[in-house]
Amino acid sequence: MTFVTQLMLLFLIVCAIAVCLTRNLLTSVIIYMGYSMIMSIIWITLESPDLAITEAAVGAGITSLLFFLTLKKIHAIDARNEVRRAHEQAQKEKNGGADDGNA
Amino acid sequence: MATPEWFGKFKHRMAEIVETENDVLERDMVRSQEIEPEKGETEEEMYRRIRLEQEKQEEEEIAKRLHEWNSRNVSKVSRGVYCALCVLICVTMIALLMYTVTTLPSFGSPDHPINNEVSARYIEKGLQETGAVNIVTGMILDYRAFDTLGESTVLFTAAMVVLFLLRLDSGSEKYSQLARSMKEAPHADNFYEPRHDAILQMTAKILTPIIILLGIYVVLNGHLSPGGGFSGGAIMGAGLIIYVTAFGFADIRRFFTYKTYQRVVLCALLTYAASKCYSFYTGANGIHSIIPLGTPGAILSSGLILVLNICVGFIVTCTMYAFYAVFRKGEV
Amino acid sequence: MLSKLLTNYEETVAVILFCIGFSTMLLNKNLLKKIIGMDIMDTAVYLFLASQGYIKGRTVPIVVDGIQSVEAYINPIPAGLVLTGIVVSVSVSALMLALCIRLYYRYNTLNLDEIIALAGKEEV
Amino acid sequence: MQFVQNFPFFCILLTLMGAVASSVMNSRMARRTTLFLILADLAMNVSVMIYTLQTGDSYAYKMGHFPAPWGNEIRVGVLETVSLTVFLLVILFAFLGGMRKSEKEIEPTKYNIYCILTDLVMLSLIALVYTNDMFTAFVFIEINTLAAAGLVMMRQGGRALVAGVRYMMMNLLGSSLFLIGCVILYTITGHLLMVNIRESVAALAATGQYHVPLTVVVSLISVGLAMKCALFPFDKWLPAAYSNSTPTGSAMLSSIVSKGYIFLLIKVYVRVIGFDVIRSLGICDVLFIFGAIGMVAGSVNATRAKTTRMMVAYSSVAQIGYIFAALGLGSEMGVMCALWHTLAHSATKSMLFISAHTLDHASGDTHLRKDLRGAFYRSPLAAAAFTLGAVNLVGVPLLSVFITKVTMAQAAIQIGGRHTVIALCALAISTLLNAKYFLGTTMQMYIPDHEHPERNAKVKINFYAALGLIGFIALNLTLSFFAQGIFGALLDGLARFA
Repeated sequence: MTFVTQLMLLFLIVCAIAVCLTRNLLTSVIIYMGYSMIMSIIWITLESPDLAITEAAVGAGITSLLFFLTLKKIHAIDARNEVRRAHEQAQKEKNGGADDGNA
Repeated sequence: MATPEWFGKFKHRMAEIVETENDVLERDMVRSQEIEPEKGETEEEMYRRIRLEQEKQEEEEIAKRLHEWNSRNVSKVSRGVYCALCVLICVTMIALLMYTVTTLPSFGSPDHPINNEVSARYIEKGLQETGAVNIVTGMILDYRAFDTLGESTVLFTAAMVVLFLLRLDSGSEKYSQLARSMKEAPHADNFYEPRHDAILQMTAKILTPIIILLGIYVVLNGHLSPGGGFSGGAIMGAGLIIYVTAFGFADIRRFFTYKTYQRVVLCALLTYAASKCYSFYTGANGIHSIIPLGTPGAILSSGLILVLNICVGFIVTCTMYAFYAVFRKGEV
Repeated sequence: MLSKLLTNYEETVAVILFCIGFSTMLLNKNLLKKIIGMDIMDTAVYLFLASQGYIKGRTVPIVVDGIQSVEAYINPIPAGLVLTGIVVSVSVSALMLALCIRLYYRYNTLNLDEIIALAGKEEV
Repeated sequence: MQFVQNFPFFCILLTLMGAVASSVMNSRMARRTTLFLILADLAMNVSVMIYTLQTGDSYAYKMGHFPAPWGNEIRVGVLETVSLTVFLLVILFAFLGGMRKSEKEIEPTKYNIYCILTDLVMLSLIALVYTNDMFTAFVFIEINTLAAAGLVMMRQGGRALVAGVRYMMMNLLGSSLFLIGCVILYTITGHLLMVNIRESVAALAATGQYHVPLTVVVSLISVGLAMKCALFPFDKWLPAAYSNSTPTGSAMLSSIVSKGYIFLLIKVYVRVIGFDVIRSLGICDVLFIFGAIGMVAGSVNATRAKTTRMMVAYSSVAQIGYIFAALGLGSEMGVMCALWHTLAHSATKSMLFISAHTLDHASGDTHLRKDLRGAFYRSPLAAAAFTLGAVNLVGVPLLSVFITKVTMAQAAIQIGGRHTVIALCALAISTLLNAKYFLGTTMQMYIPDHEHPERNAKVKINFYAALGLIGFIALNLTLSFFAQGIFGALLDGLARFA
């Protein structure tokens, strides 16, 4: 049991560092969600199921949801950039010869 | 440039899928602007063109502003000094806190200073004095109820500030600009509604009752098993959120509006405060409380704790749902 | 000293997490990252607190079979305090995220330095 | 137990219920509720004050059925009630003084939220002043922080939002530090109740065990609360937050929100840790140095401020510096000085903010300092209030802040050595700078604007603002003229505070 706990704690640190270092906001929010989930397992190993339920419902549930909504509002998730790149590529293919000549 | 070909194709395909999905929404959006298609252009292409133009404009503007900001005298030196200072503070703090940790008693040993007469009484007499089998619930809702009252107030305060920041009122002109930008932003959620997703709706139909039932169970059993008003409330809030995601706000308006939110929170918090008022007053003045504690272990036991749990449950459910709704579309 | 740190491993991890959160909050320019850093900092404090209440070989403080001796259960106080604390931190994050959205609508960015610079140029 | 002893608890619960009930009211009803709550709290508090002054002793009030180490309790004494009476009067006048202007500046459908937040700030202030438990203090600090953040952002403009986010960042950092300080303190003493912590700390200090953890705890709590009060190195958020809020908001933020934290810090030092232990840990000197630097730095910044409100806000930084420097002297005299300045500054600074807003409004919604030329002729009452506040802060004899300065100098001389030199130098420089910017602005108000004679016409200010300003002038004069009596009462209270 101790070994599992220690592994979880190590994982917690890794998650925390990863959250801080990732550039992509979506990735870091998802990692943070995982962090909360691990936290709720740690609460169980610490014999506090009350905290585990609360952390799972609030930390991994509601807080992450609010983060996702925020990301959506600030256009961090939308596929806009992908679409645009694909579109430009298609344009290039359409009148490909001229573009290549210029370049 | 070493991307394999299949990957490029895959990406292209994905982009197309996303695009066709967006196009449907685009059409409704752009239609209101009454723009005629250029010569030799299909409708589809026109929407794409307009959207790309808009995006380009937007991005150019941002880039311009960024450039302006960068060209201002953002001194890199001060930033460096700031970073160095922060790192220094962090290192000092980690050293001091680590040292503090080494002076504490070992983890898991019973001779911590906190295992004193206070926790002993909670464990030994908690059941008789509060009637709650779950000692933690008994402690936070009876022994240290003032803290918990403060905690609910924190939630209420946060809800008020969030509503203040994000709720849009059609009546006020001053901030109609914000309302427009929120409602008509390219990816605002109003465009997605109502969206009949069969899989999601089916799942929600099955899941929502179960989740809400679980939440109710956790709330009502707060004094008997792990959980309580807060966790149960959060679970019920999650249930409501799943429902609204599947069926849309128009559907949930049938039974949950801003007025409902206001009234439920008002009643729950007032009941909470009033019952605490009673127990604080009787406690401090040495009056015997007339509320029976019931048989320990029964669902109708532990006096006011059950009522308080239900109140907290209602407050949290409504607040969590209100957070979601107000974040998503600016009104409850 | 090191052995003591290893014995108190929960507390040690809590301290490390606290400092990670603290430095994220101070050093990262992105507002969302700052909020996540703040949340990490709060959970670290709660981990520290809850690990104090844990006693090896004892169980959850829920009275079973009428046993009410101190030797049977762990300390319930830290769990109660943490429960209160979690509610506080979720309220704070909700508020900060709402503020983020408002700032993004106005300035189209979440970089705090940039936002401050842009706001400085606005009319009073 | 006498019935009057219940009043502090009634205050807290009544304010909470009023705030909650306001959430379904329209703006008019919400405003009336807030006024009613302030008056009711004031009335109850005055009666408790009279009771405690008569008995001269403090008493603990159980919150619930269980006695102290198991349940929560609040503690009421002379010091708490006297300070709270002054704070509540300040809230009353600030609310009245800024009422009409706030109505214009706040979105009408959200006016009731403004009233709710005012109630909540008041609630948390009352709880922070009375509480006798560290964790309760943390919870109410959070309520205070969140409600005050709402007040900072009330005007919803870009600057207000940015001020809000800066405010939140600094304050959340502060709360987290305070929380971990509390947690470690709880870990090494095993108690959350202040009186019990005191006993354990005394025992620990006697054995010399836990010297470093205690130092860490005290410094974490001090730094956390200093961040929230904007002591010198952490003062960057303050001017924007104070100057971009509504009139009532600025007045409340400067004189209620930060003062609640200072009161709590004094409580932690005197009641929880004990001043002998604090002195032996060497935290005092750090506070003293930063306070002294803050006194000078705040004044220097205020001299360079372009707008009136910025100037007043920066002067707040300097005044917070006074309070911390006085605390850092580490003697009873120093604590007395800090307490007195908390009250005097609270009354003065909110008056300055309300009158500055009124003057700005009368001068055609300007913000700049130079536009205040001839403001006296536009709004004599507001100009009089501003002048009184300005001369008070400069330290003209017979007024309340003068007493602070004298007490501080006395306390510093008592200690001797380097403290005396630093304290006297900081006092002298700060007073000179104060005189420069405050008197400069004030004098300008009395010079009529000859270039634009039409600007010298009197502008009518509304009834409530006038009421608020008159109330503030009366409060400040009372604090000045009856200083001896109030000071004596506070000194008695401090003896029983621990």
